Amino acid sequence: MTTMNHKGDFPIYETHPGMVYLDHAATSHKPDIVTRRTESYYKTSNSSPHRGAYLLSVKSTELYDRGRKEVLDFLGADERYSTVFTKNATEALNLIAQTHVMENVKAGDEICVSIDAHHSVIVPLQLVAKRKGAILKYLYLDRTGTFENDAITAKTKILALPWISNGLGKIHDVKALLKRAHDVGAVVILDGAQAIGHIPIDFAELDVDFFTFSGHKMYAPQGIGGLVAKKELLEAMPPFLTGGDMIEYVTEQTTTYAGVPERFEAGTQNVAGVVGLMAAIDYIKSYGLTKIHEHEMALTSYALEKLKALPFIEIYGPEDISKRGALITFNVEGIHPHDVASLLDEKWVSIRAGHHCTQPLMKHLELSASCRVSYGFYNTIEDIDKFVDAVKYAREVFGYVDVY
Amino acid sequence: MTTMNHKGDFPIYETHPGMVYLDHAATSHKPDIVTRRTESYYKTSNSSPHRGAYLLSVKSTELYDRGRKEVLDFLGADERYSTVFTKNATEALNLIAQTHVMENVKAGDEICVSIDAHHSVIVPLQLVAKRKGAILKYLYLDRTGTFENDAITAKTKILALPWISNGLGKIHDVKALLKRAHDVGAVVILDGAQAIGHIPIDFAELDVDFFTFSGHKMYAPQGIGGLVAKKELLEAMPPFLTGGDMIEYVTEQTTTYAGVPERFEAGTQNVAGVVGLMAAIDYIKSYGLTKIHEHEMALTSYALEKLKALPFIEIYGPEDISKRGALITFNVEGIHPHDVASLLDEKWVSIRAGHHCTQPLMKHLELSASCRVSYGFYNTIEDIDKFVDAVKYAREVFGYVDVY
Amino acid sequence: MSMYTETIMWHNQSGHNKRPLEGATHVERGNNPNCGDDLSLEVTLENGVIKDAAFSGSGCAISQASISIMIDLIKDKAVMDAKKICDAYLSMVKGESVSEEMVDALEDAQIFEGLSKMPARVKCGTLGWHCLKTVINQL
Amino acid sequence: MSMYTETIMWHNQSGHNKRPLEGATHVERGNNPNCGDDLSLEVTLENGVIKDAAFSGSGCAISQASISIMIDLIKDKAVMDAKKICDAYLSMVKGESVSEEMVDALEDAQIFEGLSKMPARVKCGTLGWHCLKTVINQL
Ligand SMILES: Cc1ncc(COP(=O)(O)O)c(C=O)c1O
Ligand SMILES: Cc1ncc(COP(=O)(O)O)c(C=O)c1O
Repeated sequence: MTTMNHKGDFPIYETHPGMVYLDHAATSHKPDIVTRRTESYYKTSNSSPHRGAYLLSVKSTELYDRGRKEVLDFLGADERYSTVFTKNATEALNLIAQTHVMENVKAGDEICVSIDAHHSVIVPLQLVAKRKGAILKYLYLDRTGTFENDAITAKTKILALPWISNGLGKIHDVKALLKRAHDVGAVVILDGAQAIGHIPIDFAELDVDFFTFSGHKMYAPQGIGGLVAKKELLEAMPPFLTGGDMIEYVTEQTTTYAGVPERFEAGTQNVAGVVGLMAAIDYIKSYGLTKIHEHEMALTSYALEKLKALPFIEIYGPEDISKRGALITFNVEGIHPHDVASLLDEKWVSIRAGHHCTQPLMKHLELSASCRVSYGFYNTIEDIDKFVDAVKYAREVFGYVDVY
Repeated sequence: MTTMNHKGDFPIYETHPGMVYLDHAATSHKPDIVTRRTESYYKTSNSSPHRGAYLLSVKSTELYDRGRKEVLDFLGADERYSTVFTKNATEALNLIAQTHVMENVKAGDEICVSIDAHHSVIVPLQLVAKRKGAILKYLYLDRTGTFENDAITAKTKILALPWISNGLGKIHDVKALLKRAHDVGAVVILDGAQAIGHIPIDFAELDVDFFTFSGHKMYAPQGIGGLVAKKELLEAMPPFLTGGDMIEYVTEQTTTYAGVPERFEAGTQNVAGVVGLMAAIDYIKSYGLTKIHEHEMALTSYALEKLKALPFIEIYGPEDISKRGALITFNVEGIHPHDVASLLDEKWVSIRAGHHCTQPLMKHLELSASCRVSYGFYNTIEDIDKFVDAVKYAREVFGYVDVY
Repeated sequence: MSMYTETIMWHNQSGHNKRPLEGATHVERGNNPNCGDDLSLEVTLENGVIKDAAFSGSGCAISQASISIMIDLIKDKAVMDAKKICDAYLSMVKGESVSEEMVDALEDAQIFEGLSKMPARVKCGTLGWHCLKTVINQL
Repeated sequence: MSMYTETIMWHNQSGHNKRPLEGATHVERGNNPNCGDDLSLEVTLENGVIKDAAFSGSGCAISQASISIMIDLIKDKAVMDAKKICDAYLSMVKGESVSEEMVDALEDAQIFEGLSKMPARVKCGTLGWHCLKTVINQL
């Protein structure tokens, strides 16, 4: 059992020492180093990157470009890859759908999506499929996160899936799925939002096409995210948002565009966000992803043990704990998930209830909603204990007399 | 002459006391209150808005929604208007082009753009015009910022222009142009990026349709901006980016969307950015826009006087100083603007050189580039003096012997 | 303070208003995409008076208790009075000020005042009331 | 340290390499959208040797001095040697390490080393060199 406690790194626990925050999958808290470095950027180097000949602009440009490099290094991506910054994972996923998918998918082609994909994966692809007359197919999963069908065919042009499902906690066998898709000539959109900052990631072992992420879920500030993609894919893509900074020549009627990756970054970019993201990467590296993952696995295993001891809890996701990310979804018999969340909130335990932006998954699993606990490096065994106690309290309020 | 000095509000001047920063039109520095409140948000209220039933999420939701309201109040916009947050002005302008313009402009319709519009206005509209077969026309200006033609016709469906031109410094007669456009039934896209935070704005006196802005140019953090628009226009618009948080129901093949303004905000939003924006608004209000505008006018008038005394300077933009925003574009005889900027940088004077993201304007004015000084509330008369001295230094380096 | 008072738990569990309504003159269904609440309000109107009302469907405790308390309140009331109560309730949970008289008229429904501080739950606590409003507005 | 050394100002003003080149065998035009620099490099090649070179067009002092210094350097050199110099220069301004021997070969062009710290000006100082590279790569 893990006894690590890193709350001291996170100023929010000074403000709310009693808080049990278990909604890390929605967003993470920020270690001191992240807010301090961001503030320091504004105090020492603030300016508009790329455009100015003067010192501050040079500094901002350097920081911004270093950010691209550090993201690549963090993922083990070599010089075949490039980083494009966006405001969040959702923008990155829209970018891919509107450019690569829009350009490469024709009527009758198939886009294959894992049913546990986030709305931010599904909805942009729905729109492209509709516009192009392509067929949107799903890979179905059961409540344990096991695939039920194989929808990948010779017609599949795109496979999209979360590395770790935020509705089931399943860590997908990304290596096998990439290979399966590449074998039929499909390009893979890998939604890394729940994987980055949780498990060691090494592109060198894989053959990733597109990888998307949000900074705010990995200890970085809000408002920064991105995609890491093969340069050869990016180079073939038309621009997404257009305007300042991503152009080469603009005349009254026509425009030529900058190269990769600038072509995909319109307007003044969020350098402070990139600085915060680099600080978050440094924070993660200072402990190491192996250690972070071990800690989170220990929490998963402890929480599962505790929850399984309660007969009124139904747990979703894989049995095999090595296939689980840092989250558990479940339901409490007799209490609607939203009531569970509100009652836990009375005990200062913050969890998420609802569809977790995965309505098609919920529909497929015949669940109208579920509860989700999700955790990061700052969470402790005591947090899990308090959470379980709060669940028991919810049952009491609802008039149940439980014997454990 | 103004003797105000507010550098003390801006921590970056502690770090760089000798710096003369005159690139405010590209981006502004941040007063202490902005970075402090942002940091405090992360320390007290950080979480994902809109989704959670627990306290922090409630706080974040309240702050985010209060941000919408405060932006409206700041602009004097009543309940007919709504705020949509984006990452910068460029995203807001893309949003309008891809939704309202895309839906409302047919082949043969005319889109009329002021030639001094920013690339972020022009390029998205070019793409829509091309896709729809609409005609993109320009309102031309001379080097003093005077309109040369009247391209608005009965076929004009869209008029797009900057409130204050970032290439000429001209404050356009927005009231008259709105009326002119509305008389022919056109909808107006008003790019407020250089107006907000500089001049008093009161929607009550106007009949604004769409207004876009970037926070980072008005003392707020990077990564937040938005649009303020008539609700009736927003309600008729399809979504822009899609995914989490902007949906109502998602099924495997179809999606219905949330109402206004949520429909236009996909993915986890930047609450910290909104908090910083509110702090910036408070900062601006604490002095008042009338006072800020007066101070900036005093700087303009002083700088113009000094520059006009130098025979080797060519100044662009209106003669009438009441028609000038907080920036001056000019050229130094015999020295390319980029060399001017680099030489000024040697003297710690930061200015911008180039096309200022207004290539069509530059082409029309037959300028290959220009220098630009632009200022905010922190700039002083001494800054202008140092800037003028640095220009003289540049002439010396280039071997000119000037007699003043 | 907990939202989950005895009154709410009682309404949630009693189910006296959760039943089929024979001869209902109006039926209105309401959904809450966020949590999957899906309730139908059935109403029997006679000469401008709400003779009877009931609900069916599924939802969280807040949504079920809220619609049940509403039904107790509006039964045997004139439509115009039900409308006033409904408007007062919706104002209250938005955090707007409501006259003392109307607060009194809300009786048990007053306990939902705390919803104004729970943005994630407001939709639960207003689902039934929005159904009622739709029914009344259609008249 | 100022980029605007005497050497650079001299090249910028002398104009000895800014002239039409009669009988040029290769012409390559380069643009810098950011500042409007627009230069053309003209080269006369004979038996693998750069017999003569010159430029025309307009641009900032950095771009003009840089192409002018380049022309002085490559004149009468074998194409293979010019290529080595060109590669060394482009590496230097990117901040990459360059062998001592090649640094020496860069002669006056060494003063542009500082460009590696001026991202906004790198394109100015490499415009002429990219034209040269294109010419050589086409051979
Ligand atoms: C007039 C004008 N419009 C739009 C923009 C675009 O703003 P941003 O780059 O923050 O998107 C700018 C600044 O670059 C501007 O000066
Ligand atoms: C698996 C997954 N993908 C994508 C997203 C979207 O991220 P964001 O809301 O930051 O754009 C999320 C989180 O909401 C997620 O959990």
